[in-house]
Amino acid sequence: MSITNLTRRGVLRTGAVAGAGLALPTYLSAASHSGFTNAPGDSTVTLGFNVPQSGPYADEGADELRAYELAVEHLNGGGDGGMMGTFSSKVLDGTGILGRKVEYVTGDTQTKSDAARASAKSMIEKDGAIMITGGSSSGVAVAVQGLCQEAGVIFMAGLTHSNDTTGKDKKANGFRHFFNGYMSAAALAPVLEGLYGNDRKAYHLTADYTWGWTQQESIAAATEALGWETVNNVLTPLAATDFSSYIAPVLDSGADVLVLNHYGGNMVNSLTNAVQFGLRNKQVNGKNFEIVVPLFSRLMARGAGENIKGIVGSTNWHWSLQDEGSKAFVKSFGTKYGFPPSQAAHTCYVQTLLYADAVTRAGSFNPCAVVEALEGFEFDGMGNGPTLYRAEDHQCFKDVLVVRGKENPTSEFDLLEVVEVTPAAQVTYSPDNPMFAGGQLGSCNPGA
Amino acid sequence: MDAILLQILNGLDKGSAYALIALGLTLIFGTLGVVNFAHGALFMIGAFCSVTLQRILNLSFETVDPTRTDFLGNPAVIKTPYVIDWFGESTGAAIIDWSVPLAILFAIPIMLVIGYVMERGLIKHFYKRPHADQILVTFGLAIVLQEIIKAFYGANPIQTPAPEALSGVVEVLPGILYPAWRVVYFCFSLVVIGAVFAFLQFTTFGMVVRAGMADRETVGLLGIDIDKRFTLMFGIAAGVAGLAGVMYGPINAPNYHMGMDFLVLSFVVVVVGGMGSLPGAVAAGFLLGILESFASMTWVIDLIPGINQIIIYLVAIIILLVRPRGLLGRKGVME
Amino acid sequence: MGILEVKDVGKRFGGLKALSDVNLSVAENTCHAIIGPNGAGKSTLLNCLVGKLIPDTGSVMFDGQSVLGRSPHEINQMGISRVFQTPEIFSDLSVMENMMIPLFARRDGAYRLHAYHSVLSEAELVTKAEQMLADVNMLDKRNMHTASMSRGDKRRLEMAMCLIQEPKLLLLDEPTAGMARADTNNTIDLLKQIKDSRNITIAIIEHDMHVVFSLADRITVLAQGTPLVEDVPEKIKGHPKVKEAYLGETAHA
Amino acid sequence: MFGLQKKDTNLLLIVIALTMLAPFILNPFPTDSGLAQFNAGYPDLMQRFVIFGIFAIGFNILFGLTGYLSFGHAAFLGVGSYSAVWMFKLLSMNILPAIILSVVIAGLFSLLIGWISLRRTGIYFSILTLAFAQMSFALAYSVLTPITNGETGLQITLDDPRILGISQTADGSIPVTNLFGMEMRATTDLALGAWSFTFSMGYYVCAVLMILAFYMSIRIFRSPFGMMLRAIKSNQTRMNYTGLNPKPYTLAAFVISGMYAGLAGGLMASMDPLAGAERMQWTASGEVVLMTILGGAGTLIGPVLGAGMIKYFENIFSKINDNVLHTWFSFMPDGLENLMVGILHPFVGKGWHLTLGIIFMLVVAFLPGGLVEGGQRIGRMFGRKKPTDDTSAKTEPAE
Repeated sequence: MSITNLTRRGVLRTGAVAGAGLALPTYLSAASHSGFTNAPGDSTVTLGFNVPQSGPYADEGADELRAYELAVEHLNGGGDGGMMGTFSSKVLDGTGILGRKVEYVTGDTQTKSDAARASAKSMIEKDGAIMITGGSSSGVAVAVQGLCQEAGVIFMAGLTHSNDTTGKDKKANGFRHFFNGYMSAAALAPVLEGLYGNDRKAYHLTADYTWGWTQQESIAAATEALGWETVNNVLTPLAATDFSSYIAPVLDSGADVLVLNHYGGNMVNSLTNAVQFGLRNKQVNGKNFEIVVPLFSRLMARGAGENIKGIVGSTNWHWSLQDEGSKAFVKSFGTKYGFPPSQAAHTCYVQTLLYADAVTRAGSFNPCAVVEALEGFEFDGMGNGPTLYRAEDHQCFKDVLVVRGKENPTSEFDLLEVVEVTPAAQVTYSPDNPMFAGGQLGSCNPGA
Repeated sequence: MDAILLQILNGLDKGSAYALIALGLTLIFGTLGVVNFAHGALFMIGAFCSVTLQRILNLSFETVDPTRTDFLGNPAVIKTPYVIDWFGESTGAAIIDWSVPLAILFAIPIMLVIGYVMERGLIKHFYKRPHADQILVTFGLAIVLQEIIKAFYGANPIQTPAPEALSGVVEVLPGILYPAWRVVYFCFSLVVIGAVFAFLQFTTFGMVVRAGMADRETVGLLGIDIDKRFTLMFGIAAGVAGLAGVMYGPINAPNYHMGMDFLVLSFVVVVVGGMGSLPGAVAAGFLLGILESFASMTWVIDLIPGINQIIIYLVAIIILLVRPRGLLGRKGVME
Repeated sequence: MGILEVKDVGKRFGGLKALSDVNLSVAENTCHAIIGPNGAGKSTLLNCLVGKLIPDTGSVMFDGQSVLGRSPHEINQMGISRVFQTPEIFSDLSVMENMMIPLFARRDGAYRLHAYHSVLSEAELVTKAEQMLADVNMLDKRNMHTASMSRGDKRRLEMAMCLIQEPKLLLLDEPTAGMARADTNNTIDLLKQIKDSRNITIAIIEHDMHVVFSLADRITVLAQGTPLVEDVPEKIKGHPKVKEAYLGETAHA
Repeated sequence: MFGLQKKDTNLLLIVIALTMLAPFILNPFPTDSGLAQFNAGYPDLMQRFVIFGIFAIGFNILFGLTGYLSFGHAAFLGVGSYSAVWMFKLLSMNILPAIILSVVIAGLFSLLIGWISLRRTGIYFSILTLAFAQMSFALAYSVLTPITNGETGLQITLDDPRILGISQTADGSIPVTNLFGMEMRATTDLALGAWSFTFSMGYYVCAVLMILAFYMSIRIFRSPFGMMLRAIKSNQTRMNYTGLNPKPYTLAAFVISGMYAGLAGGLMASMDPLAGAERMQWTASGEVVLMTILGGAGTLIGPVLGAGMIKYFENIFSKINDNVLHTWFSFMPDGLENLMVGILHPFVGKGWHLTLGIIFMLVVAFLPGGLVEGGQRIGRMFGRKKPTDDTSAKTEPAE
């Protein structure tokens, strides 16, 4: 099996004249020929999996890569087919995509915009990837999405939670299955009201960059609508490792809820610090002090250890869900790798299948045809219930899980319990919501 | 007022880690004249000593419990740590609970050996080489070390909790509650710093080393084999960094790149303190820790937005412009 | 009126009085030696002349202008060149480059951005440098890296670097310190030749009486930071105060 | 020729030949062969090679010549990128004004930082530059988001004004960066038997600028100014007592190298119109230091080699996954195949950092003069001196 370089730009093959010293310059500039960038040959098609393999999100990246490998296996007819069996659209038949065997190349985003773009570019320019997917942070997602728009390939975002990805930085060639800050807030608010009442004073600690801000903005808006008061919002440096100096003032701020708008290592550390300072055992205003982590991830929950117990947050998907799609996915992933998949793995797996399905339904790899097939696409059986890929902003609308750190885990994976499945309707917003305003989708770019 | 006291406390315990790392770093500068970019990695390895011990203590044998199932629906495998099996439920659990403090004993020999091997095997060959070469080789070493740790332990942080008895809060001053482990960390760092100073001040060995730091050539002329002593100093510096790491685990969960996170900061601390000055490093460590804590107070951030992001660097610039050789630096070192 | 006029110069380091009431006048085109036992303040005085130290009191006039408060490079640009006790040369550069740098400094001043043309395209300066190298018998070493040269060669090179600037005043700080007798004699010859062939004022600090008496036109004896005597060499030789100062030194040594 | 000595002319000609023929040289393996994984001749990586080459050449003017080790040069690269992207947003997609602005802004910024930092020497200078760069990074990431777009990075959008150009093309896309109409993205493919080569407009623009930058650096190395810089590194005392003021020289070197960094940043944004804050982080500054030392500090060609080496590892080695390994060894019996994959696995793909770290250590241990020394040794082995570098320009690395 060779997965390397089989599919250079379509023009190469056609323009190639095998003969020593005979050269044929085929085109100069983005002129029209086969219609779109990296049109695949007749036998194979190459996808580009761009995930963090080094840096703090390397474990997420590794899990994403596992999911991609599984998806490719399923698409090519290997394994037990996973969610292909439960997916509401039935056009995928295990013969690759449009009869072409799926091959893939991988790259390292390093969780840096520059490196991620370099890696994506190399997949597009060198390996002839027709679609790029992956990533574990919003900065990278937005950067790579912009690149794919310019280069004329499809971008299927991995884990990215910022409102901006399908808000002000949305692009016609980019699609997000993962949920976002607004949805987290909309799903969390009613649950928080039920658990903690509507007379609460919230203190926010927010990672000082775009994702943190949109997250904080969403949560503050949703909780204030409940009647909560936002006592303070303190921005913490991204590079901070010790949050104690930010936690200490919480103690006598009069707040009775701490909202940690942090993700990854930041979240693990700030939560650990908050628990150290005894916030969990405090009584303020006659109520138990509570901590909320709006975006949860099981991999990170493991890093936070005991501290996660009883903490409420939201997540895109969790392996303990009992619908057929989730069960099928957990089974094939667990059988292959020996542990359940993370939400990052889930979203990446689903995105790959959705792309393959869209191409098959469109009958073409042309990005514009794919965009058309995905826009407004409604599907089910992928673990999140009935889902809509909205045409206006290329965001998926589906149920959101509100979860809580489990008090008595039965295994090292059993860290979160699902408190509520918030239905899609409750987290849906209009495309012109001010939190998502400011950008344009533009038109799809099929590239050269 | 309480808020300010809290931030001072907080600065002190932050400063403890800075001071401990910087102490070893400046010791290596002072004695060996080596710019050691791998020093952060030593701190990280220290932290992973306690992770490793925790893993060892949790080594388990497996029994299948047919009454329960795992996530795939197969019969669940129940793990029981050997320690619990051997020492009984309560003693075994207590040993696991106290794994971080126990890791100190575990880490000291490991760190000394790592320090010794590093110095004899690699650093030794770079004494006479330009600082640029030292930077390149130690940076390469730092990458290698952290990649090895990553290969074994993954990239996500791993919790190493403090013993149950020390994980709550204590009332350090009337009305001021503070995490017990952070108080332990601060006291621990004072002990380690004190021990290093006492060692250098009151032992013959330490006197020779101090003389060597002041004037290596002259001491060499006295027929004293200063190199051998400096090798041991490298081991001690590694040990101090390692201990700082071991005890840091319960404050923040160790991950493979925590060394790099501290590297730049500890260089700033060393330079602000004055190259090769041990008291300078300690003073600068605590000073920057406290200033960092103050800068993260809400009203300070409101006054100067972003100040918490840059305070350490800003202070470093101001100090270096006012005092050319840092707080307590000597002339002629690393200029 | 000498080319260098030192008036009432005093300098303290903390409680230690390094110089007090130093008065010195160096006449143009003479060789003036400053001698004295260790710790007499010779080096401090020298450093006050070149701008490395600023005296607490008094004045230092060179060629009618005060040097006080000026930095070493400005003082050099006024026409004072200094030879150090241990040769200070550019040891990473070749001999020829060592010679070119003072030439550029003399021609272009303290700073000029010549970033585009090649050093070697300055034919006139190259010729000058080669001539000077020939004068000090180093032409054959022109492309050598200086790091590997003998101490004597380094000394000669440093001297040549100072001379090529055509200074009005050449300051020599123990130019023969640590040299073997033969080298010392070579240096004396070189200095004599310089003195005779050029219009140059030399001020020399020296321990070695042989060197001093071979070269100096006038001698100032410094002891405990103050000039004891100033006179022509013949008179200094037998001067009781000088003997006392030096004997005192030997007694303490 | 070109006002250079013969040796330098030869070096320049070699560099010109290598950069111009890079699309061929970097794609030595047939497209369908397993070794094609090692081909580096695609536009993005080639552009990166020369852009980081420019960055390193400039850094070497400061560090290689004066020995002042700046740990903050990435800040100038970042500032250059931001300036260029702002030009694309406000003025037009022509790269010329963008690049000019990035060089100017980076020059001014480096003048300010250099003027302050150069009050100190040695490690104190290094830490000052590091502190400034880290401050720039932290602020760009957070407080300065209105200017820098923070974490996401500054991008061009459909509703930018672009007063001398168009906000969006007829089909509703963002216009492409160009040089008087020649699009940076444009490529020509050439198929030659089993091989294929890609010629990119953007690459050749970068390559021409790198050759100019390299030529300038040769002139500077050989000029009185370059000699003064080496003199500063060699002996500041003598410098002072020869009537020379080292400060303006070092400041000039600092600003020149800052402008080189700005040029690199501007080019980076021209090839790919995005400017991210992490370009200014200390790790990015550290990277150029490593490139320069790895290649050979103080040598003319060394920094370019170092830059190429590091970028090659970052982009090629990181993409070799287990799947690729299995393909390579598929001819072996299964057990052996798995063994080979198992052995190589830790060093490629996500382990590329490990390989790079080991290479740093090996190079510095066995080739004290960096890659250039390696080249010289190979040259000597074949009985003649390799003309890649001029020994008179090679000086001992900084103390």
